[in-house]
Amino acid sequence: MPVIKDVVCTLCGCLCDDLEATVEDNKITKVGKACKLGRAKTMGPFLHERIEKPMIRENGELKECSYDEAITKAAEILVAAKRPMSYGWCSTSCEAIEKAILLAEETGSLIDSTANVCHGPSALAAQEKGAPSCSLGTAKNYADLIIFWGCNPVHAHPRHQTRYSTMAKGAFTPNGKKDKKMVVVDPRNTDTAKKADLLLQLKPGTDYVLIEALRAIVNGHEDVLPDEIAGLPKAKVLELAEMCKAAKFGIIYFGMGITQTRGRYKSGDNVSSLISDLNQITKFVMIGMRGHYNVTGFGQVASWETGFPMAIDFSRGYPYYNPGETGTNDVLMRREVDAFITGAADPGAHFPQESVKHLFKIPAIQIDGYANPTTEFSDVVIPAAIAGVECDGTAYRMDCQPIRMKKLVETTFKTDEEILTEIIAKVRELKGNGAKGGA
Amino acid sequence: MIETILISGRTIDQGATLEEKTSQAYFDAAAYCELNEGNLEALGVSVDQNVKVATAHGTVVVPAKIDKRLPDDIVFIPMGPWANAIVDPDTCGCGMPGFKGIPATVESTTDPALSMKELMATYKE
Amino acid sequence: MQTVTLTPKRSPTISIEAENITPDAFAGKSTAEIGAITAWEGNEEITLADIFDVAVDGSGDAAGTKIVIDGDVPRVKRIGEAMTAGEIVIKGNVDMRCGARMSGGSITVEGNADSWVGREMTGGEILVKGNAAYYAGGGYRGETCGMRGGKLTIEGDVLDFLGEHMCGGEIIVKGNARLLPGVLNWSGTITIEGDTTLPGGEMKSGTIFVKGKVLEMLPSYRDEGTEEVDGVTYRKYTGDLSRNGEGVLYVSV
Amino acid sequence: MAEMIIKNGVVYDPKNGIDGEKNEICIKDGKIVENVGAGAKIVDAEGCVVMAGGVDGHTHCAGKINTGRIMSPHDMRYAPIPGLSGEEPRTKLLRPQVGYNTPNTYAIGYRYSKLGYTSIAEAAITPMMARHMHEEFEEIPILDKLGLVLMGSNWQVMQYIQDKDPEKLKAYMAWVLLAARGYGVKVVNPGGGSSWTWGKNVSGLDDKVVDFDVTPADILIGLAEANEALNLPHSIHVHCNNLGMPGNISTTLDTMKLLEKVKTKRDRQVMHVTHVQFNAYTGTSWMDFASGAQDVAEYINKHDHITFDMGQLMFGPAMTMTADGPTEYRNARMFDAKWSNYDQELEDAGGVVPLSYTSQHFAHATMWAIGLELALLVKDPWKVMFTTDNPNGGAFVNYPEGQALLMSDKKRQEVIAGFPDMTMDRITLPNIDRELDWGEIATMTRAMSAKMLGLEEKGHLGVGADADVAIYNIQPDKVDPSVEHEKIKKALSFAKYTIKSGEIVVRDGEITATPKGKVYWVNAYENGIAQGEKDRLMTDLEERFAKYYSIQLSNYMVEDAYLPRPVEIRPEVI
Repeated sequence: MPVIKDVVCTLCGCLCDDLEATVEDNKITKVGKACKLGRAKTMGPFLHERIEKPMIRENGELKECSYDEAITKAAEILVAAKRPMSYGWCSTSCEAIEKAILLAEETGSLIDSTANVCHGPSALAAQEKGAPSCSLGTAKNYADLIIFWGCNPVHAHPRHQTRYSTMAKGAFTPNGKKDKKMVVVDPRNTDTAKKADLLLQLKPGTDYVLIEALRAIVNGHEDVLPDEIAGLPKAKVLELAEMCKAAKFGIIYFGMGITQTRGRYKSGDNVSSLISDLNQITKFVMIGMRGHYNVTGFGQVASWETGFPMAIDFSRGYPYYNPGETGTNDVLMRREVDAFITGAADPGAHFPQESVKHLFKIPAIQIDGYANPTTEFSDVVIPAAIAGVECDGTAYRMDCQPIRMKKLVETTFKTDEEILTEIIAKVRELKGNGAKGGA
Repeated sequence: MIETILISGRTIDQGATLEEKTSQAYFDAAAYCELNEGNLEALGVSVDQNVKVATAHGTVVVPAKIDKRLPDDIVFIPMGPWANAIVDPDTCGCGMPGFKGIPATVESTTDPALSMKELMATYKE
Repeated sequence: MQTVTLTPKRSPTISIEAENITPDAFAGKSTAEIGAITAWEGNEEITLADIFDVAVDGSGDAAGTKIVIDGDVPRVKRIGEAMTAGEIVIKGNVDMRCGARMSGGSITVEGNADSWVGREMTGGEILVKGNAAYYAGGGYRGETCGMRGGKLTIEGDVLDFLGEHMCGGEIIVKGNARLLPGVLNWSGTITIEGDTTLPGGEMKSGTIFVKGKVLEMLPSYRDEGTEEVDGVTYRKYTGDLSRNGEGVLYVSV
Repeated sequence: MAEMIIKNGVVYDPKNGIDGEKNEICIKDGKIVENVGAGAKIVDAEGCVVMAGGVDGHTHCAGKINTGRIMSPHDMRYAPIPGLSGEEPRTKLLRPQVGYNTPNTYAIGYRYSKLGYTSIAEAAITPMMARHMHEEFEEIPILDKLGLVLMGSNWQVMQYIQDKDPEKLKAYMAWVLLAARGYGVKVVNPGGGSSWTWGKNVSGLDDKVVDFDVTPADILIGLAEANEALNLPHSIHVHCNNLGMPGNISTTLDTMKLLEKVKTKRDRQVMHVTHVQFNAYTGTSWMDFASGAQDVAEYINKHDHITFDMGQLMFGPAMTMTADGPTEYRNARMFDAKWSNYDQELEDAGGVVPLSYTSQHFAHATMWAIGLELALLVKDPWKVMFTTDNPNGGAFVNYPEGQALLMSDKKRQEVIAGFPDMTMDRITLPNIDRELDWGEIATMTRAMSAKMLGLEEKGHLGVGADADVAIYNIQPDKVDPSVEHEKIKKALSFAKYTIKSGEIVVRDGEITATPKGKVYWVNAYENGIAQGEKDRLMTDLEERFAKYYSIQLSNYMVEDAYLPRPVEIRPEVI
């Protein structure tokens, strides 16, 4: 039975590349080494209902059609729009992302990634302060203090601790967990916190305050701190600061507890400064726990193509960027968007109600392998191959490490890249290449 | 009724059912609200009975679950359509809506929880 | 003296970018010339005449030009951008980035201003009679400095990040300021007459006066006792010590 | 492919001994040929200077620059040089362009082409990140590209040097170039990258590297000797220890002296020392810091085993990016600036920090002078490459400014006149009146850089060379660069024509075509390493990957898909 080794898992930002997939009769029947998420993702195409055929909504009902018809309809919608928005592109290959950006450019669209509802604020933080980081292998080999701040890897990144962090054995941590201390900062006593040496259960939304206190301690101003900080006794904050100072190599893994809470990116931005301050004493770095396996890739591709990692507005022919003004939910909430295309993402499930209401009102195009809440409001639905299972391509791990995804089985579905390429060709045909948006 | 803070976030079951959002498995994984024992008792609600969670931005009905380790002032709903029915859409000038730390109330209800498709249908205006 | 009156003809849903609505661009121009000035509605280039009735009275240079927007323009962005002189009066609400990078002249918004009013302004004066949203007097992404000079007054309330990265100038808010006013400040003065939350986060230097209440105080400021400024007694704090800052935060007692 | 003939231009082709002659250049199938038929397309270069396409042998253009982009959205709108910076909307031909120090990939391709440059070398990529570099390469239009691979803090490199196992070192270096599809060996702050993972550094050539029983000197000699044993086209390319620190000149000179004993069979240097401006400081602190350019130049004038590039500083904002992690942290703390860091497992470190240089700061003014002093005091232009260490010392779109400075003492004096007094006793530039001529400029910007890299088909206009040509709208017999330096700068900023592989890509300073360029890489592994050595290496690699790397060995090598237009160079086995 053919077993494909070193398969790249395409679920979360860990991008584990050691899976073993058993392929029988062009189907994956077994996945070795994967976590529950990775197994569900890799075997998903053979277990769950797929969108089998392209569809166009007529009189409220989705009706099957050909790829050509759906692609033509999609192009017509985009060309007719004054304020089109392209969203998602994080559970797909960098090669597809490049095409999505080109399509946005040619249609004078906004384009944004799922970072809009995930780690977008982490990019804003990097713009404020930089991103003092390292590769996951460096963390595995060196880190003796691991802080999970506002993230819950037991649930969201199940193999993170064994492959890269708490339990991983590295060059200078040969005994794994025994050589490391682990801290969790979270308002909830999460499953990840069960094994922590220290849990700081702070008051929701006070991350910024706690970081301020830690920085004040590191910079020698412990005396000004009040007795209670972020709902925690001062002693507990001092304990964490002492652990940081005593570490030889510390790392803060941060999640949406930092990015989605009060102050948004100002917390991540201040974590970056805390890291810089701690490096006066010892070595410290940080890594954002990215959710979608290639959301990092979107940020990378978009940055080299447009200068900006997300929330890019091509309406005037050159990219403009300003989350808060050009992010997906910003413009949806203002009901500016008059056409929507999404791929490899599910805004129907993951956007707030106000945004989804607007998506029901405007023509929407979905490119995906599976039906989901987004299908409910989409007017054109185009089935796609699953990247990393049915087609190959590049993805970037949460630490910006590029890895090439494998094609494991044959498929008759078009890939995201092919679909986008065909929409671009159709858009050009419709416009006679008289591009909108300054061109 | 209790006054509380809502946090939404990932869970492993929610993550493992992303590819089958039309299924019962996804509903089971994403449509519930976790409270601690004391809060469940205060509401007179047992596990799997429905609660109505309301914020300034909407209400949603989901079954109750127990998480003994939750603090008194926090409830949790997995990220997904049910949580997002009531999260704070304001992007605070940064692009990011408020998915965590939203003031909410929870009360017992006999109303049914909506399926994914039923919930989405309520957004058609 | 030239007065240009722009009366909105419709209420667009898509924000119009109209950075050319400035005394500098209008000075000495006729009704037809001003009407022909371009703006952008999404990805379509339009003219000011598409959205406004334009009336011109008299003629003048930039300093001698007054623009009156006679109505609500909550979906017109960038009005008064980079203006150097003259006057703009908006008799209603205005969209984002009003008065961004302005260096001279004045803007009066009789209604509310959306986010980034006075972004990176270096001179001149902006008065918002209603509320302002996020980042009033703030900066652009990645830039070290936000507002560098001039005066921004908001008679109502403001949302988060007032005067972010401020490097100079003066901001007065007569109502409340929500979260983190004066965050990452380098210089300049902010006065908040109402209440606020976590003022002066990571302030390097600069001055913030809070005449109302501080609803939540950062843990990293040093209490320096009371001090009287202009006849008002304040509790004086210095910081932000998280970054060894030397800013001063006065909170009314 | 159509034939082309460039007529009436004044040709500067230093490699072929042509110094301002009216020659015709014939092109066929992307190459320079002896002659072409009567139907050849005529490019009239009347009143113009004709040179080979520029070759930038040290620029940060793919990989780490993306971190710089993510840190600086404000850079995208920055437009101090109209036509070569800032926001430009898409056209039917061109993708949108943004940026100044960290422009998007399209802007990099278009703007280098406008300057008449046709080939660029990415100066620093870790093997593990090479896939990223190649992804960006593919999106940089027009130009030919190559990447230099970081090896100076690599665990296996240091282990094999420590073990005194030069054969395994050779095998590993050749394998790394294969794995990364890289072109040459880059050494940054040897040993310092590995030390920096613990927050430490090395202080000089004889300091022990943390965790290894080797010194920076051992690393340099080990890599240089293996580099020559592999007969690689390029020498080792070295960023010395102690960059940016007053008094670092002694380390720099010692590094040069150390390499005297390394021999090469090739007609080139045994070490290229990069951005020497940052490494030529005397003094003991910033108080008594001064230019050490004279001492460096004196040494280089007497020795032939070294080439170097300037690392010229340009006033205004810059974005520094280097594998020298400790230097970047120091910069960030000194200037309260943003700081990005990256420690790459087993391979190297790195950082990105935005800085701004001003002529009103004596240290910056001195640094500006040092770069020029170095280029002017070293007599042989074949030892000097023009660079700004883009964008560390300044954005590449400032090259014409720098080149005009080299050609005009008057222009230099105009700048120096505005310097603070504290600068004047630290520099010698005011007393240097040398002005480079067109031939010398052509050498430093293309002929020398191609030779230094070992790119035989680049940097000249002889038969067999790639048909990469730059034609500048300036009449050398009518314009005195010394006086009319503004004309020089303008002409060099917007080529009259740039021809890439025989195709006109720039005309009158505007892009006219956007072909895709090639990527050069060196395969010294397949034929160059004996099977026994390959087996020995593979045993090590399997163990390293199993224990210490975070990706699988099989997923490490850059796949063919990332080099759609590769040029594979196999060095002769010696």
